[in-house]
Amino acid sequence: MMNSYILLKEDLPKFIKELIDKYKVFAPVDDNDVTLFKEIKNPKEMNLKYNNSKLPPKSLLFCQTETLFKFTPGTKGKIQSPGIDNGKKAVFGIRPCDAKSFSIIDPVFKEDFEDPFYLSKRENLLLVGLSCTNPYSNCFCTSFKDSPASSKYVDILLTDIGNKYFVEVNGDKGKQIVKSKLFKPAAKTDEDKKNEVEKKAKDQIIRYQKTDGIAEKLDKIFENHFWKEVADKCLRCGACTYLCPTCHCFDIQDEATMTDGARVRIWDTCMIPEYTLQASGYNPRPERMNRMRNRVYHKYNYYPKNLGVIACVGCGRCIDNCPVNIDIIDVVNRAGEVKP
Amino acid sequence: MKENPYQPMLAIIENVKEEVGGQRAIKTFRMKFKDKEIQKNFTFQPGQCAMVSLLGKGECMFAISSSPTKKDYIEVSVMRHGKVTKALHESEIGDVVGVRGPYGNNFDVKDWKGKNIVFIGGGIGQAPLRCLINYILDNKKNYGKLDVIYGARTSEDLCFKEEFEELEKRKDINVHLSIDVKEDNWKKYVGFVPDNLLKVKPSPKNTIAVTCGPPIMIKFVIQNLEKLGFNEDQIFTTLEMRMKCGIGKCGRCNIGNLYVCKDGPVFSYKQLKKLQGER
Amino acid sequence: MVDENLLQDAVKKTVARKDVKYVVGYDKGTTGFQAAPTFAFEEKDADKFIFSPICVNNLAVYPILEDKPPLRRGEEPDSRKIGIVLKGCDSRAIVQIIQEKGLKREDVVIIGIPCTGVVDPKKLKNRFPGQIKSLEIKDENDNFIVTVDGKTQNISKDELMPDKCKECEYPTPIIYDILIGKEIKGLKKPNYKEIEELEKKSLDEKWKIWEKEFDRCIRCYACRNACPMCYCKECMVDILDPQWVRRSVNLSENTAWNMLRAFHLAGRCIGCGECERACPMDIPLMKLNKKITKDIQEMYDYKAGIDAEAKPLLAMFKPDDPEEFIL
Amino acid sequence: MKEKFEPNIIGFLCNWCSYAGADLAGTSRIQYPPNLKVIRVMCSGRVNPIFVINALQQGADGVLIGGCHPGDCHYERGNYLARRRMAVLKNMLEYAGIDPRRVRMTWVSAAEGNKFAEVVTEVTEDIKKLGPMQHFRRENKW
Repeated sequence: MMNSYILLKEDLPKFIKELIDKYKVFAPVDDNDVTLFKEIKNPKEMNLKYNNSKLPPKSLLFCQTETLFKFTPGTKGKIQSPGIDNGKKAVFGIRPCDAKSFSIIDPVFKEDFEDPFYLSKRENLLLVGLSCTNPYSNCFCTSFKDSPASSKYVDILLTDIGNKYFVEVNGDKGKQIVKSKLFKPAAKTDEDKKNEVEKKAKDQIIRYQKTDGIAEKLDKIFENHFWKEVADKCLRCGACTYLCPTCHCFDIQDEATMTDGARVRIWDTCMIPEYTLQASGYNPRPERMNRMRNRVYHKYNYYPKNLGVIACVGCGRCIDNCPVNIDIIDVVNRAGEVKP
Repeated sequence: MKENPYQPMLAIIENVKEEVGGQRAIKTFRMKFKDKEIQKNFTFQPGQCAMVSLLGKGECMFAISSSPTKKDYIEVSVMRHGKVTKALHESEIGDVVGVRGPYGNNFDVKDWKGKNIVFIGGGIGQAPLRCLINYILDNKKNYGKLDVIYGARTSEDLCFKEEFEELEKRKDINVHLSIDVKEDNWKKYVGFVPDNLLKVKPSPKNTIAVTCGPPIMIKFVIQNLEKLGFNEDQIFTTLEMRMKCGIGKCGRCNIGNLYVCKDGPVFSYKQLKKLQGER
Repeated sequence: MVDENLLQDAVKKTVARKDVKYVVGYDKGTTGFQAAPTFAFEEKDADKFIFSPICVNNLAVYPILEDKPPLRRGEEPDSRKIGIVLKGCDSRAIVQIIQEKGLKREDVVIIGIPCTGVVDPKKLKNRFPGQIKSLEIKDENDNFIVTVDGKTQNISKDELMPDKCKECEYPTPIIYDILIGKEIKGLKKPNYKEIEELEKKSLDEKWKIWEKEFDRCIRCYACRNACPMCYCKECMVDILDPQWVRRSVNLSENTAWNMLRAFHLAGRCIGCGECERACPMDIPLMKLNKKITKDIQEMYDYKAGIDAEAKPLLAMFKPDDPEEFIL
Repeated sequence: MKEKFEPNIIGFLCNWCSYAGADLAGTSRIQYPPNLKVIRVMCSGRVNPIFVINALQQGADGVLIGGCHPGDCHYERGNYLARRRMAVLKNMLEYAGIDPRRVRMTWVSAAEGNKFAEVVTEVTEDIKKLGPMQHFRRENKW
């Protein structure tokens, strides 16, 4: 109970203003009824009536297009390293599942070769979470023993309990924020109200993905015809990978004019053939079945083997946006029951 | 600024040797880092790869084909295929390219001390083997009998022709070259590399077999090696996947849960058997 | 209403034919908001086939999308036909592909469905945002009967239908082998009101609108991959040497991509709306395509996907084509 | 004095007629503004809209496509097809908010040196009035 506070709803704009003075604040903004995390200059631009943003806040850390270094093209060979953006940033309104996705893709950018672009942004990003009070049609974060109101992966978490927010602090970054006088210590009744809101939200999630022992089950059915059946209807459109908070694949391309140029890192999708097509024309993953199977295995088999965690947070974006209704909950549940 | 793993170091092309002309042209590029300091402490093991960048065109991962014992340069042998390799083939001596690495694991030369070694190469697959052969020849006393089985489609397509002539003169290594299709002034073996392997019949006792080449050749070579009695710990190969970052982050070069650029490119056949995933 | 037993019998009959590989149709999907394409390789698979207002996908994309692995030496390509369940608007895609020699008429067996309007999944989801156990939608002349977790309610069609259904000229498929139910006359006319309003705006206003839309594009190319007419072996944006459109995501490349995609559908887009439905960023792509459809109707009196023998729009000309813009 | 804006116009001239017309304008010393940068194509039908949009991206303020008069095309139909393409492209550009006067098309035969000069002058004046093309030009500042 020691690190929980209360923030009155009408104090929220003041709190956001305080953040804006110290940080570059990103918050959910309505852009032709598509919610995206955008920089805001004043609290009025925010729109808090959203289930979750279309594009995950991962785009604040692992930008869709990022300059790796600049150069003068051709064979004279002049390279300038880029400035690393260590500006202080804060994201308001991040959902617990998206915050968890950061902790899942952190090791990819930290192991062996440290990726300065991602890591500098990660250290300088303050996560102000907002609990989900009414989960969306395809949310299933409870399948991973998480809760729509868990403060495990954010610096501070706000939960809407009527006319005020119940604030939980997690880690010392959060402690700095809560020093401001807008926050008053929370009472016991506030905490019960929060648990009640949390329970209500949890009960609304009825979709469930059976993931216990999924890695071992998948080991046995790699060659199974099941994957052909699942992938037959896939349009290889790639929307699922572009919207997934735990997808970290990227492409590296050179862009140049006659006088200057840069090597740029861009999001990539494993669902298109060009992803693994070799210059000789050989493609180890020629068919949609190979690619679909690789996407599911990467998240539910290879990631657990390499980094010990399932690379899915149950945000449901891939289910919402798949034009042919390939439902990852259904695919994984059915994969679990396939007889090898 | 934290060290940027994607940024290459500048290197000058010192020498361009044309190995094979024609449609499937292959050239060997000798490169020296502009900065002496970097060149001095650029140490690598045989079998490791380096990312070579043509600024404005892109970058590709190549096996370093010169031996680590040659300290003051590195060489890569490149077949002309796509945008970057075409630009590389058009570059001349004195041009500046970017090099970063070394990446990937390496042939386990320490573990193979005291063993006989059979090198089975096909086409451009000979590049990583050349690095390994030269390294082992420079430490010949630690190793036993050496056999080189190398083939290509035509005699014109054979790489490192001059070096093979030297090797044929040496006593401590036997070389078995082959070409796929009969040619009049070709006295040596005619046929595919896996069949040449059966003809040479190396004994599996205390021997390591290393094979690199097109996937179809590796498949049949491994089958024939097993016929000759080699077990799965004695067979090593390198695998080829499309690579972009070279440091295990961009996610595309995975076979099963292993990344070829980080956990490979050298794999033992034992590993390959356990690995699911498309090669 | 479409009789599903008739549909399932037709699918069974088609799959049983020796010269048919499989039949692709709709099954009820996992979320209830939208049907999922499904494949029947044998007769027993036909039981999952449904047709209800949630069957919004255009299945004409599958015959060409099918993976064709390289054949072993001496293996004959499997030239059996593919059965498809097609609504009126979807069938125009097959007609247009046949007109462009992308497919031959005898490659496909078409099970035609006279359609009385489908539901736009995005509108349905906004209407019922929470998690639901079950959802049933029936079609009853001009409104939908929606049963969500037991509670049924009537919703007028105009609220849930995608825009293309509000101006549907061809409810009955133009070509078909088997028709499920009776033909329905296409009485509605296309309305370009929205397009005309936009055309009247000033250049700067127009650019302000499109700049915002194109800026949101994340270049996932779902619009291209979901479109039945986009079946080029190598798309112009995948060409690396020379690289026309860079892969980085900014306003310049996004504008180039969206404009060139719309251009390459000139005289080919049949208005099935799959691009707009697949777009994760909800960019109004049909507003772009419909502008071109309107232009080519006015300038060349040409409509895509109606006549399989006609010559494609940009592959032919008339001496008296409009040329007032030429100096 | 405001530094005068000199537009940058790319001209795709068909090798048989417009390019020859431009050549004639040059040999008969006809004065016309130098803003046109010519790319010779074998036929106006060869001009792919991707060239036009790519040119506008890379810094062109205007694009001029020159072809043979209808009926004179060395390949019979190239100019007719180009006419349809450019009509559809221009309408789409206008719909997106880009002034259609930035993409122009003209029939110039090999004998019409004067017409070529007039067309280039007119196009250059128009685009000077329109100002630089900033809508979707590549920034190239990584």
